[in-house]
Amino acid sequence: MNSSLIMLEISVIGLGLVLMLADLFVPAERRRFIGYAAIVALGVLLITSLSGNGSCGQFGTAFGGMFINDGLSLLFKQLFIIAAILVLFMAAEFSDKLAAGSVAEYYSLTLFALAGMLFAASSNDFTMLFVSIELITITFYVLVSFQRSKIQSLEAGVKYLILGALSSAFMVFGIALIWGTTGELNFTKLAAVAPQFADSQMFLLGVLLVLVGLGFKIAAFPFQIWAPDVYQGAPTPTTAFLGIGSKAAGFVLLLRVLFTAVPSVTAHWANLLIVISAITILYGNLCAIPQRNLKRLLGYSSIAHAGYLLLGVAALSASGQSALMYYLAGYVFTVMAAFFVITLVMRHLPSEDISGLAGLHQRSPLLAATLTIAMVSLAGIPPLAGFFGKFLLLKALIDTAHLTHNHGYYCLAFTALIGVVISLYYYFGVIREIYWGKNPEDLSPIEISSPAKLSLAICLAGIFWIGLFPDTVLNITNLAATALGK
Amino acid sequence: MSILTYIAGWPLLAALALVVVPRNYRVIIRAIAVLATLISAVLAVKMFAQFVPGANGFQFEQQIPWVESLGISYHVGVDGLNVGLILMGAIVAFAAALCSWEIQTREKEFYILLLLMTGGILGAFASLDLFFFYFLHELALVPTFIMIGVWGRGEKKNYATFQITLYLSIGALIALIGLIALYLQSGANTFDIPKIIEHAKTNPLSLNAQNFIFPLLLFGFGILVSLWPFHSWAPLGYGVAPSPTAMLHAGVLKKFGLYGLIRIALPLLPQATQSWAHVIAWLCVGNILYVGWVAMRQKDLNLLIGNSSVAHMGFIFLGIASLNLIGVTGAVLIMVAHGFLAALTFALSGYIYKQTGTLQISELGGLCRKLPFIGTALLMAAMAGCGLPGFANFVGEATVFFGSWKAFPTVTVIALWGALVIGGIYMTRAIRNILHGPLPEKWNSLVDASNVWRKLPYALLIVSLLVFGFIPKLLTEKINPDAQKIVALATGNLVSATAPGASPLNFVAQNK
Amino acid sequence: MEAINNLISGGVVQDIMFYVFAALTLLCAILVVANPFSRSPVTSAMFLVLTIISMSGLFLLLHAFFLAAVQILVYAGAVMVLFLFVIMLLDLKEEQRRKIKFFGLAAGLVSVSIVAGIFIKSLASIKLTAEPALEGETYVLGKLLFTQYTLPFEIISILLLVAMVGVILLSKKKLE
Amino acid sequence: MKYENLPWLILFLPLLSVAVITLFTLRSKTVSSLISIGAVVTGFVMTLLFINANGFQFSGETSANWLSIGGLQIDFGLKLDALSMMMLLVVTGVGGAIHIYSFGYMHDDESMARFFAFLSLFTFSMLGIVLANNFLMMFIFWELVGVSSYLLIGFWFEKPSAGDAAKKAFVTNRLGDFGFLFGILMVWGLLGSLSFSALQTTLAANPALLGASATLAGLLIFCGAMGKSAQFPLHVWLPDAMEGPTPVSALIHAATMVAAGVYMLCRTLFLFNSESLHLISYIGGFTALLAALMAVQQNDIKRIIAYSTLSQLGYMVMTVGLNGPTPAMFHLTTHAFFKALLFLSAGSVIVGMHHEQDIWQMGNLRKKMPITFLTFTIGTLALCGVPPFSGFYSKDAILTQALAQKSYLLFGVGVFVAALTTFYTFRLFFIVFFGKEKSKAASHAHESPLVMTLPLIALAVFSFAGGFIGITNNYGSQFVNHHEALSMAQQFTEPFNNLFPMACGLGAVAVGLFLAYSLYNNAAADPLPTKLGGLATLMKNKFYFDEFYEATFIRAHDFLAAVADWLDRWILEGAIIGAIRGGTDLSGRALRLAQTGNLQTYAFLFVLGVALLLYFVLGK
Amino acid sequence: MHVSLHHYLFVSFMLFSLGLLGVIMRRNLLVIYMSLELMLNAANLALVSFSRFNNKLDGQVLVFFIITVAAAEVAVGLALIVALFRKRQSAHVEDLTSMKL
Repeated sequence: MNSSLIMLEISVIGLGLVLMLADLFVPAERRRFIGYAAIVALGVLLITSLSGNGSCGQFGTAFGGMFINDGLSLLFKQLFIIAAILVLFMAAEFSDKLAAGSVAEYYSLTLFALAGMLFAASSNDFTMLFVSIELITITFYVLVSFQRSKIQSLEAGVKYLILGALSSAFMVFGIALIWGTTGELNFTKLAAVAPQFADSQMFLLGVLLVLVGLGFKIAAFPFQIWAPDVYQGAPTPTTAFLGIGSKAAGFVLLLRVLFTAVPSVTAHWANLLIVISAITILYGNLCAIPQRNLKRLLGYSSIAHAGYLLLGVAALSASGQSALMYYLAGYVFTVMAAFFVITLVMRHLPSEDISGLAGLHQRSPLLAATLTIAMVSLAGIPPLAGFFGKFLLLKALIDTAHLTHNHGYYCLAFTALIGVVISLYYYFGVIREIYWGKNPEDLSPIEISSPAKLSLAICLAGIFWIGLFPDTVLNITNLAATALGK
Repeated sequence: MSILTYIAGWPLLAALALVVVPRNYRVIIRAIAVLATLISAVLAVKMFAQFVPGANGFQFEQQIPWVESLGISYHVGVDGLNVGLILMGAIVAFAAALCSWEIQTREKEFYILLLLMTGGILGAFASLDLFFFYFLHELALVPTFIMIGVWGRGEKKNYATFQITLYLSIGALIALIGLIALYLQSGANTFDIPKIIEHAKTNPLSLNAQNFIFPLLLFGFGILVSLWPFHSWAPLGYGVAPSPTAMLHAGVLKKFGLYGLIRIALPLLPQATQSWAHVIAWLCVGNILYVGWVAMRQKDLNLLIGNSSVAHMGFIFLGIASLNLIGVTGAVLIMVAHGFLAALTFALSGYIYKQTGTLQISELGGLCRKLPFIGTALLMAAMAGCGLPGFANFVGEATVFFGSWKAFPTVTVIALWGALVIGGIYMTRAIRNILHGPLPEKWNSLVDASNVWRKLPYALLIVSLLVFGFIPKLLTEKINPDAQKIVALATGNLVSATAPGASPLNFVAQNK
Repeated sequence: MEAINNLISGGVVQDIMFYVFAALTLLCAILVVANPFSRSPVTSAMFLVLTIISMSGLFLLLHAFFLAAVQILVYAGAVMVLFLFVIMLLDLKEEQRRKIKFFGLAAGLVSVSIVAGIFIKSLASIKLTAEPALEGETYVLGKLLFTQYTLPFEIISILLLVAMVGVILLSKKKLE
Repeated sequence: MKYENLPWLILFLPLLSVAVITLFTLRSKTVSSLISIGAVVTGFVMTLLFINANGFQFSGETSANWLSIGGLQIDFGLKLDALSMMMLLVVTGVGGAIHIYSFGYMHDDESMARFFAFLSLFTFSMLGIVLANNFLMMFIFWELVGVSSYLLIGFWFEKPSAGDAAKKAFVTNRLGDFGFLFGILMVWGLLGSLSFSALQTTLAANPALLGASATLAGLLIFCGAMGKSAQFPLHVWLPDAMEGPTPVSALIHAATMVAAGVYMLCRTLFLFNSESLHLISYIGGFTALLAALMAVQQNDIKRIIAYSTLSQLGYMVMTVGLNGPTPAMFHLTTHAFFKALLFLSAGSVIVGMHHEQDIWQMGNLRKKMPITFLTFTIGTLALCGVPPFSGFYSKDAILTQALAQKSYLLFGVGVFVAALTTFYTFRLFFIVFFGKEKSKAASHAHESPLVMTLPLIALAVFSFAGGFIGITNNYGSQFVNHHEALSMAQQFTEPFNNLFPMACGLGAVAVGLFLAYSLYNNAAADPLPTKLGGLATLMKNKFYFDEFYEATFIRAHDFLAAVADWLDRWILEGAIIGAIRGGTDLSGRALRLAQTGNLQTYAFLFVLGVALLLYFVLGK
Repeated sequence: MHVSLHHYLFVSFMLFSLGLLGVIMRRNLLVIYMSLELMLNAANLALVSFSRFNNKLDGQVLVFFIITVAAAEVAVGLALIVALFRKRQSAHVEDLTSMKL
């Protein structure tokens, strides 16, 4: 048993515990620095993982095959850490809106959620899947309702709680059925026996129910219904983490389940995935059109993006999976940038109505430009991250269409295209509000702290880097995709 | 480094430089923009002059791998098909930068976007890689939307911005799907256009694939080029666009789709091209005749020239559809000529709008008296627009007519009617109502373009039109050999594809 | 212990006990969800306790003795007390009987019955393998938990920590 | 061929002058006009030099490749033979005179420099038509001539009528050009070449090459001539074109441009088969008659001359159609002299009358403007065909040709039109120069300056002597295989070789003159309307052609435009795009109704989703 | 008929469906929550019966985890509901509609 593989996770959990303790000793007015300390620590972890020295860089399995470190987990772990760093930055800016005195708890809960995600990335077993997902979800129940003074925050928490528990129930039941029919919980072992059960209704039912649970995480149709409300109500840093971390965790598990555990079943579900992906894209984009609340808008947009990401799943090919991960990498920076700007601009506003952006280009050109770039990247326009990601997804999709002669894929490609066009409408609506919104109420310049500037710079650099120099990331995602097939 | 990289790179570099220039240094901002485009234009002229007609392969090539796993590389180069387009693009960009004095709010952002657009366009035309070809086009397209949205004019600004954004994005995305499908179907596993073409010579795409991809490219690019009936964005968009944007878009960027059809669809999808040719030809009638009629009816100058520009696209499509050397050469000629022309007309209408605050034809009149220079230029533009010899457009249109005569005589006659009669009617009507007649009292205070800088863009464009109008050989001798190759690929493949296994393209081999 | 063991391993008795417990479980569950006599959450909670207890009976029948105990201790004991405590704390009124929307009711019933129907339909695909053989020995279970399942077990501990912190955070009286 | 480069110079000098004037000397009226005059006069001198060196009886080409795309080879080439030499002389000669005259006529106009730039542009284009050695070159200059005419007619653009007239001229010409280019494409498609000489050789070798399309191709080519030479039914623009300055009318709408159609027909005569020629001759004859009738009831001095031009052009076209290129070109040349003379004299009158053009405001001008009177008289006599003025000879040649071709109907038309011509010309003559002054302006009229009268005199000399100075000789064997040069005496008595046509012509003149004298000598108002009634109204209103076209061609296009615009605006933009937009928006609004905010609904939708998922995957 | 896996699973399924019904039919948050507990219990039952009939103990381990997680979930959930009730004085789902559309 090679427990050194989980050093990263242990460090993160340890960090979370330390932060919680530190809260006792650090005076209230300096608690912001707890966050910065955590960021630095995470940064160190990230750098070690990037340089290949971290535990996540050592490939192998541990705990009887439950825990696996491979290219896929490495990529996702790096994404999770980056997301967490940015969320911590954001939380530091947002701290005065959180229940005072509990900032440190916010940080450490974020780190526990991160730990859950890291475990999720390495899960190779349904037990791990269940436990890590529950760790993420339960942490998020708290994080979502963290702003107790705000009724929306609590309401969002309750909605997330009930629907999350519902989806957990389905998932647990699904796991029970899978295990019951096959007797295996380990993905790798399951893959070996799964073909025998390809006709077993109960086995398929189990897999479907697990997919329900994961579909809820990634907010795919028809389990997307919670997303707008929770996105809107949650504190902005939580929303960001929910939109990226939780979604990415859902995707990494989805990939593992579909392509490592039950590839033989997945192969028959092309049409199902096509339909789900198509409807998800359309639903998210269409509903976003009349939306005026920016966070809610991003909630709908995140549904749409779940749909785009599902294209990579639906493609049922390594290039599709690679494209999915590539897209996700770009999505991390883009969404973080968007939410960071929302945090900075709207933390003092009663609601996140788009009209609050009016005059932003005068108040802070940097924030205006960042949000614009984020929107443009989400819309999938070169040279930003979103474009190359969509390009890869479409390419993978058409490739599969070409190979399988399944015309559904072409329809899906066109649906995605329609979705992109619709999304332009509302993304540009946001940009329009920034640059020529009418009657800005407040024109005072927005002060941006240097850590905030740093994190904005990280986001922008990420967006451009992934858009302009795809080679590095693409190699990583290709590697990660090959890990899945093994 | 290839000169092409410099041509496209300078504006992009200048755009970056502008980011750090404080916004109140207006003169410097303007100077940087003008200078950058001027350098591009001068380099483009140099490149055009150094271009060796009929040389084998591409010239001024440069290739840098970008994403090796996908076979994407930064690959630029010119042959006869794009050398003129790049020259035209660079000159129009310079003129547009000069015309941008009419922008008086947020100049910095405007110039950044303008330079971005310029770099994107020039890069797209120079690009020999499918991905960059598309990528750089998109890069140029987005600033267009923003510029129209922010600096546009008139009540319908928002509507028009969204219309043009959504329309063109749909077009671009359809084309993208087509291009990706092409990449995959070609089996060459590279985005490099010359390599794909080379590969397709021995492994032609299957008929099914061709028939699937061609409509995607045709309608995707067609939307970008305002092919009837997907044209309604164009007049609307140009009607509200600030004139430098309209100049660059209508003049240069719009040609991308046509260039794409010629560069990519014709050589790679020969059978599909042949079976779709008559469809294209008849859609042209929509552009030429129908949109010509619509233009006759317009009461706003920009809408009129917008529609007329749409109508002109019909001739280019007709040239392409004729699928012979003359037609394709003519199409490329018009692409270059119309670039200058569209830029000129939109620059002029921009001037008039700046002076009068309106483009309603009924409110104007007799402007030739107060604006002799602008009036004369507009007159020349109108004349060039209705295909007057002496201007480059005539050469192109006449060539297209000769080319299409054998392929589509009926359509050619309709096109003739559109070019000579309908074009003549609406252009002279516009002249009559804008420049001729008595001058209304209220326009007594108008000022003509007085100094050299103000006159330069118009003069430059007119001179370009005249030079290529008088000496079309400058272009045709460059276009010819490469158009010949394209046409050979588009038509010569027929034998090999219907009889699989037969060696394709003896035609080209013989020609060498 | 021996006696009980003999009793429940005896075929017919075991079957009868199964039916009794199953009926009890389902009946109580129905009363949790749709009690025709009371809409009070307290009633639901009480019936839930009964459900859980009768379920632990089923666990016993399945030779999962440890779990049966845990079920009663944790669920019927801790969790349900928590529920009741909260109900009392909040002093909840009865859920008002509103006009039942027939469409909503029908749609809900239909979708649940589709789910249930497919569940039950899938029963057919279960192949009866060997006779039930597993003896739920607590020792083996514990060993498994601390060897193979250490990692999830440890993660669960973090989860509990999170839950604790969360509960404290959410129910701190003062918002400072 | 000697001085091979000279024709190039002749052609491009005016273009150079355009460039110089527009770029540099737009501010200076005098310099600009001198440059322009210099260009055309130098051109004239060079033409003389060239002819002197080469004589008339030669044929040569000089060309450079202009455009070469596969099967499309277009040269920029000059064709030099008797036909083009003669036209070159006319264009530079008559043109030169008119240029000089304009210097005086336009002297007070502040845009004189622009005027001369346009004039030079026109000269360049016209020379291009004359010298072109292939169809496309000719078409190019054809168009350029059209546009310079457009510019010159609309020279006084602030006058709405001038703007309208320019537009009308342009569009009408464009209609003709449509046919012309159509025809060119057809010929190119069938014969594979555009060069006149190549075409002629090909066709001579294999006359059947044009096949069934021969007639159609011929008629389409003729369409070009129909537009430029204002033949029925495209004749409507010419009278309106009189809105331009008078020298323009003289140069373009009398002497040169309108003759281009006839010239083109002569140049490409080899293409026409007998059917098309037949039709052409009838169109010519009909135009001659129609225009003459219209002229009878016009009151604007320039319009009368314009209709007369139309009528004479009809003669020429008719003659070409009767396979008589030589008489046609003969008449073209003499007509250039005397019609330019008439226009310029009329211009002199107009200047003298302070830009009054209504003949019923004039009267008794012979006293006030003696030189003008004299030149006008010469012009009138030449036009009417009074011997020995030039018109007599050329008209006689036409009538003879008609008779020789046994086309008695056209011969009759010719004679009748001759009578009409005399009638309306002398009507004008009597009203303007005789009788009483009918307005104050007429009593204060004055003679024009020397710079204007000198060209008048020069033209008058040629109008008088044009008939026997060897014009027909110069065409030599251009159109016939054998041609003997005639001495001047022979030329002088040429009409007497065929007495019947001459007698008919002279009789017609006599009748016309008599009628005009009896009706209009000393008349204060026009007696004709009362005598002719409805016919006079018809004539006065030009047989309602304008109205007819307005109601058909223009309306039809406007209607189609309205339909297209409507479709664009309401169907394409409104209905289809609107529906797509609205549909998208609406579906967005509808879909999000699911987001009620009610947790129960959410749970229900969630379960419904599960149910659907399970049903579709496993429920079968 | 001899009681077999099918019987247990049937009970489990019915229990699950009843829980589901409760979640979508009841309006009181606490009752909804109880219904969710029913669903989790249904899963437990299924796992235990599979464990018995498959002769594998992993199912029971899983049940152990599920019970723990459920307890944690209940704790957090109830705290949340209490917090909300303090704000809203209601535990009814219809009152939680400040965010919609």
